[in-house]
Amino acid sequence: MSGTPYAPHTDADVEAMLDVVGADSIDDLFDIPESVWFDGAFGIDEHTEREARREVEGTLARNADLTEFLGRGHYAHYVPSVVDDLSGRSEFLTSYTQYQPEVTQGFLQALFEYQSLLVELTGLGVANCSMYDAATALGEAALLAARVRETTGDTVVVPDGLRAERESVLRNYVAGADLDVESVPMADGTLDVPALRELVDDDTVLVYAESPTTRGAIEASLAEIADVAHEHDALFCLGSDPVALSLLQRPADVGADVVVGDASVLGLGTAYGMGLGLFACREAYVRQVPGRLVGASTDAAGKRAYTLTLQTREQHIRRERATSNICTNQAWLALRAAIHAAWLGPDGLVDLAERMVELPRDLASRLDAITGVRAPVHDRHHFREFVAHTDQPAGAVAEALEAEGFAVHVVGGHEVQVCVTDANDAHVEEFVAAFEEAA
Amino acid sequence: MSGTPYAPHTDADVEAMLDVVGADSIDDLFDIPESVWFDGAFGIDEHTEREARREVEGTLARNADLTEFLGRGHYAHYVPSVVDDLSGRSEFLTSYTQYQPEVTQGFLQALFEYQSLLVELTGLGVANCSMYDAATALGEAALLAARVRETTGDTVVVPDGLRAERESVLRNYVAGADLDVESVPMADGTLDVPALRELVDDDTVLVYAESPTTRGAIEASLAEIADVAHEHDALFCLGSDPVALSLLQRPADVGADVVVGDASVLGLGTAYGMGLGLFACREAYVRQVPGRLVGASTDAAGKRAYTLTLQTREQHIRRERATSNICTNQAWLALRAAIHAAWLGPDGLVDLAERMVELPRDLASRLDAITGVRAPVHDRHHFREFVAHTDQPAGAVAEALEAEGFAVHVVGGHEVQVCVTDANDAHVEEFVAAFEEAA
Amino acid sequence: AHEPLLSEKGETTVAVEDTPLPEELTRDSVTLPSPSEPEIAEHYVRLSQMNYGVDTGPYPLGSCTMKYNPRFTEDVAAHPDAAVHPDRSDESVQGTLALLHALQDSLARIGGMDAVTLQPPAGAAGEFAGIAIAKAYHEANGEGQRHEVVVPDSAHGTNFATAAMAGYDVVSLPSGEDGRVDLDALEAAVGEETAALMLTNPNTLGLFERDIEAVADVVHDSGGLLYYDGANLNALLGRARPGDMGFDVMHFNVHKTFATPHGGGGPGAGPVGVTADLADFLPSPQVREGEDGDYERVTPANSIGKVHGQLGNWLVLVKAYAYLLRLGDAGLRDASGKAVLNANYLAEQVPYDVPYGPFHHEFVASAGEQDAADVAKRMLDYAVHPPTTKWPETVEEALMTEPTEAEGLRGLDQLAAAFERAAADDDAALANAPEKTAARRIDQTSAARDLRLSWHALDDDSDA
Amino acid sequence: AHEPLLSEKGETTVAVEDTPLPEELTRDSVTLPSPSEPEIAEHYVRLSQMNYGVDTGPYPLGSCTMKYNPRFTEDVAAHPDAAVHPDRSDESVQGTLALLHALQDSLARIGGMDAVTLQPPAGAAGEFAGIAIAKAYHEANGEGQRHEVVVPDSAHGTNFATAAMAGYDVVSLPSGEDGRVDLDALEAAVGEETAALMLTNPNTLGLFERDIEAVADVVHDSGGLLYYDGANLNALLGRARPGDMGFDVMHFNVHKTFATPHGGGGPGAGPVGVTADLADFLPSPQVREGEDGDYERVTPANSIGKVHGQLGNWLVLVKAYAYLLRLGDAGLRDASGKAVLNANYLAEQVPYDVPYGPFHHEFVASAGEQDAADVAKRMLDYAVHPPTTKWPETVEEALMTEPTEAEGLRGLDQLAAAFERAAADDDAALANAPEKTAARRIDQTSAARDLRLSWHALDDDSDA
Repeated sequence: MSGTPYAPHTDADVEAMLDVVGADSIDDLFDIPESVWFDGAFGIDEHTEREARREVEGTLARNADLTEFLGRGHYAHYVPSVVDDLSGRSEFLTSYTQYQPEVTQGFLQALFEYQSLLVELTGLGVANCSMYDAATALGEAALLAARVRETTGDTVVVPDGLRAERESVLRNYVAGADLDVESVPMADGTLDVPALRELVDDDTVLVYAESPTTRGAIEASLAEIADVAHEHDALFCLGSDPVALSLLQRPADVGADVVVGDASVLGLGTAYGMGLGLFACREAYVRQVPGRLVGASTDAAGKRAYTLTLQTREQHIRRERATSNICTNQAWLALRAAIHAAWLGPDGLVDLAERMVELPRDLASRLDAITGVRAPVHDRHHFREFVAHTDQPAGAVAEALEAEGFAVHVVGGHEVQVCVTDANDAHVEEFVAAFEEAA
Repeated sequence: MSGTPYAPHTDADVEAMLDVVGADSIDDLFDIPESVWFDGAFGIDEHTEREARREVEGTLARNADLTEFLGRGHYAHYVPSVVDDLSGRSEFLTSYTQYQPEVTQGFLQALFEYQSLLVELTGLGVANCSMYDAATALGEAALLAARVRETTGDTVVVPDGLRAERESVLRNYVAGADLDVESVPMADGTLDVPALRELVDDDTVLVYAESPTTRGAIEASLAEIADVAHEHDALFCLGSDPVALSLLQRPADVGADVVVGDASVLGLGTAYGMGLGLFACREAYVRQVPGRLVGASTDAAGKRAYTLTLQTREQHIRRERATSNICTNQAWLALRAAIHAAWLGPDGLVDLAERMVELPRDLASRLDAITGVRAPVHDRHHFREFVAHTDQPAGAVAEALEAEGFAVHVVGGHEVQVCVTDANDAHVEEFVAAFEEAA
Repeated sequence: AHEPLLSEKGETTVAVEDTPLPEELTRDSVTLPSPSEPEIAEHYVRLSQMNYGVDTGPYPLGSCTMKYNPRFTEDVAAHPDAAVHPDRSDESVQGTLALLHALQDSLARIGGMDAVTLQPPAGAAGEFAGIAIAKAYHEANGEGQRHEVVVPDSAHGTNFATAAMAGYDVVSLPSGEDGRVDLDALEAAVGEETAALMLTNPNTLGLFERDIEAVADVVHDSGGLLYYDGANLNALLGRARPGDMGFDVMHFNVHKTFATPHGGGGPGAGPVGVTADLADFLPSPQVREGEDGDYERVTPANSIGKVHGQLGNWLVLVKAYAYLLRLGDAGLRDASGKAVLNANYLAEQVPYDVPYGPFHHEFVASAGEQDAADVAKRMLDYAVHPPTTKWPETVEEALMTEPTEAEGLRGLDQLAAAFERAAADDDAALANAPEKTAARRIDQTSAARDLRLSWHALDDDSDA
Repeated sequence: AHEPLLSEKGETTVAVEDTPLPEELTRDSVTLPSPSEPEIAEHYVRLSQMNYGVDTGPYPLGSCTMKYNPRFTEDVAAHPDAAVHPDRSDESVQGTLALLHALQDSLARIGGMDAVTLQPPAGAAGEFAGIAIAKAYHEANGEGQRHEVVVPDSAHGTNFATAAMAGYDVVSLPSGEDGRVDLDALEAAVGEETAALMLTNPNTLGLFERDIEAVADVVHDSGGLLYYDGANLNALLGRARPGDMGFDVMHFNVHKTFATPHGGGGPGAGPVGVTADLADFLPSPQVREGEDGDYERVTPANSIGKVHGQLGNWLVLVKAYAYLLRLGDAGLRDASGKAVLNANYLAEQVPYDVPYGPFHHEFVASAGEQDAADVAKRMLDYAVHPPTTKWPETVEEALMTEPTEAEGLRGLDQLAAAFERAAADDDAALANAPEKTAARRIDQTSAARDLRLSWHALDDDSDA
């Protein structure tokens, strides 16, 4: 091999084509000044397909074989085989954004169905085709809030327990709009509502709360939080995910204006933090929504058809006045999430969500029975995960667990966080035994 | 779950349907006498998809993690990813035999291309859509020979080195036609031609030889063997495979009347002995061929179209006068083989075949350098594999190798057989080191 | 839609020279297509789009049981631990042997049999193995003179072909008025020369052989064996077992009953179950659980030897086993129930006469004055796959229809509509069908008369 | 072809009650489709058949680089060892970190940059990160007053949007007569308020900015930075590097240049490369090889923080890395060469005027009197995907065409034929197009005016 295996040209083809274009060589077609012509090498060796596979898989195999009890915003659920099989069909996987809707009805319909799923789960009128992940969706929510607010404001309020990574992304997103981010304290795992009331004022454009929180607690005061925000003409943005939303209070019912989160809990899993940014909001804001929207319409034959719509919000039309610079998003993951949700159905979704309450409850009580361990730390209902107090330093506990093949979070000097779902529940027995040793 | 997850019926659907058919329950639809009604249980527990996967994969994981240097008719080559991806498309994978060619042109064309590949490699005019494996293809070849022979005969001659399994299948296949199987001795790894000449007479209907042989030797006397057969009005059947045929003498050129073998060397691999029976023969015998044939034709619009043809040979038309009882064959594996061959192209096929001469040559010389080992045992050219003599008992050597993670064949008291292809050549260094220890 | 042959997209001739072998051992050249990977992907994606599969729509092929093929079984079969060589030691393939043993055992229980071989790679191969076992049994009992196999006239063609292939004379048994075995005809047909009666139950008309116990008695009294063709087992799962009906030998079609994909013509798998009397004759090897709990391959005492080079279509067996685990007892029974319900529901909607009943998982309608094959072609225009046609011959212009349990009300109604529309079409419309498919009606006569079986043989005037 | 919505195939309302939570924490009910797996398979297989992909045929979307996506990279990304949680310890994800480190390194060499972050999950996110880095750099240098970003009028819309999102005022730079940057206009546009010039090279007309070094000097002399939009990098691989041209920051679009599939709109990945001066400002974390040979995540000294919750689209990065290993230096260079050859060859066959040249991997033809969008719709009838249309606006009725290296002579000729036929069609034929597609021309106005963004909003009169 001395070229790309992914071009069909024979040597004779190349010669014939050069004849047609009137060039002596391919290099002749390049209009690059001598001074910037690159004569060096990258030093990347070519590999056969088998060699490339062996090389990459050999590299990946250096990852330790751990059973993860990790969560904090990135969750694994069992993904059924249909998801890989159907989303992997090359008509889906290799297609471009649906700028020619007449030949991309399939993907458009799937995205329309994905939007519909989120509309049902959030109770809000609009869901887009995706943002990159929960963090960037939150950033976009803050920018949306700043755009739709009648008067200017300069603050976004977030919970103190928010993942640092999300806060950092948020700060970068809102910097251009000259917004600042302030944190409101937590009280026993959920938002300290009196403190929130103190903090929020007329300069607040957005109040963000999560349920379940990063520490796995279910937030009981959502409606109250929304009221605080609304009293000051701020938007209320809720962070959650499609599995939790199948069971917990419907965002629209508690006054959420925007819902963000990571929908990759369906169809993907943790994937080293690769996400699927969920973004839904009230219909009133539809012309300020970032990202892509699929709408239903009709074709020239009067048949229902789908198309990207309100593209005038987008960068390729509106340029610097676009609602966001996003173009390529996570569409294929939205397809996967939609397939997974269809496979579960409403029964399956609710069942799964119920187990996500039961599993951590049961595991916490198992850990709590261990001498030197208290779990859960917070007197809250939990979803998928909880924080446990260990008399031993948490770092030492986590290290001992890792030596036994288990990964947990260290979230304080004497606090570890533990996540249990249908993806790791088969290992609970061994985990508890290892914990007993480690603690 | 209390039923199959693979039926779409809701409970309401079932009720409505029972109404339509006028039955009170599904059981009422069964016209089974009370005396044979089954009230017991199979005792098979139902599993969720995740549980079923864990259960089966957990069972499979009990297979030891060995690097196989095994061959003797079952070979692994690197199968490119396109094979899985394209053959796995459900329009191919889940379709039935092409009895409605108007909606199965895709599979028919793929099978036509598979036939064409084998016609090119064998030089014979006809190749069918597949038999089950090499063994059953040989059985069918013998029955074909008996059918096409002008005078009756009663003997099929096979090499003494033939795998016992293949001979057993052959005996079962020819028993109904009252044929017997006789073996001709081998001389230093290939057929003993003078002995063959002794053995073959006018009662011989078929002479079968292999190249490469079960011991990996390339047969140099194919034309002579064919002559012996033809002198007695017997057919000559050659056993080989598509990779070997890309390099070795073309069967038509050495007088082969039938070619059989296992084409699963392309697109599949060893798969615990699952095969893809290759079957090609001279065009003169086309109306006596077993199995399915795809032919080109035209449709009502004058366009080229493909269809199963000469179905009057087959069981569903001709019943007890059919050329074989085969109906379901290995069509999907033929598709996979065709994709793999297309991916390799003629260059890739010949290159691969050349490496299958070089790799065993090199490995044999490495083993030969070990004290107490002589390799190859036969003074022949080899393909993929060879036999090595070990001063230590072969069983002990194989056992020691298995303890080190390698599998080889024991083929004699002091003989092991070793196969090396592009699927295991990356492990040759460790293998030689282990062999040095073991021998 | 038309896709050129790979050869038409460009062939390359490679001279075979300067190889590591002496020239006399090698061929001169190879001429084959040499597409790049993008061209390969495009080629096969396009071909797939010109092919009807289970996911494309209803597939009511009678006697074929084209049910949904669960995707997870593909993933399981693709597991790296399933890719092993057949010559490994027993100790190093305990996983494979454990799975095979569990599948042998499950199938035995489903069929009501005492022992099962998984070796036959297809239903027809299962028949061949089963008849060979029967033959060996008779010979071992000094009854080698039994040279006849009796097969009902409505049976699958394979039954006849198998019996002939095994060296038997075939005796065709005429069906009774009611479409079932006529006991008097059976009495007349069997005797000292009878090796076996091959039977499907429910039979190809979907009818349960109500007199099955009497049939078994007649055959057994004559000294013959009763063979069960498993093609229609999807009708009975969990409600009746061949072993309980008196069958001595049976085969299973896992690509029908247990949802392994048919792959456009295979690979399937045709395990064979037998009663204890016949167990010693099973092919070699059987998988047995040893006293230490390990699994081992053993050769039955009077084994007929082998019907496949190794243990059959291993990966297909893995899929079948995964399916069994997924469904369990309740799922299997439910599958059967819904398959029968679907057939009965659909038959109610079909505008053609269904002369025989009560049927189970399939029914045979008669197209009457219409040509059944033409009706089928016309149904293609109505975007469904048609039923099996013109068989069994005991029904005039037969439309043998088996919706399976995988079809829901929507699909059944879609099928019914296609039947309705075809029934209302005139002969010209039928003769011209299909009109809306990628290929129009294909000329079978010219295909068979002017054989073109490879691209080497093409030099045609078709508008390719 | 029409496929009902899943909701139209049957919805179920599940009451949320008797849960393990107090009632006040739970919703009342959920109403969603509850299809069985066979219905799901059928639904999505049918939808896929109503979608054009790279394997379906030519896909010459200018600026999108829709090249073949090798299948083996999917298998690699599906490897179980790739499925890890982002909060694992560094020691337990050495494989992941090693791969990321190697990819950082390879991209740096390909771009001629000193350091690379893999975090941005798309090209636009890469732009945002790159501009944020530039901003942080200026602020660190006490030049926070620079509030303008200059963007050529022919640039991608994202460039404008990104600059605005980062809080910059956007200055649009008019193109010169020859379609390239006008140095005089540039001199006039830049100054003390200029933070950066964003440029694509070759630009959206496929033209190499011959004066790139002078451009860099002008920008650098003004104290600004030069940003390279990697959308067109497929034109230059191995023949020129942004770093060597004077660019300070750049992003890569792996779903364009490095063959990761576009997925109908993502996920992509938009790694960003910078020169040494800017390396300290890269997002957190970077992957570094420690002294013990182990890999670790570290935060650059003046890091801008994060632009994605974790390390971006990890699985996409795995695919890009596998692609790089497969091709190596020679393959990458060849890919570029053939992409450029293809564009030049195709342009020769196209019946429309191509006003600017010499172009590289893409060319922009002008449909002249015809409506470019209509021409595109008509090309759908000729069974190919059309080019990007009506952009850049510097070409009247632009047809921006990029065949990529993955198209062979057959595909190019097929495209040329489609162009020819559309060019010969009259306005009525164009306005009526497409006629042969699953959906006919779709009413955009009504879609936007009467918003129906979920099945809840449907109550339409369309013939669904």
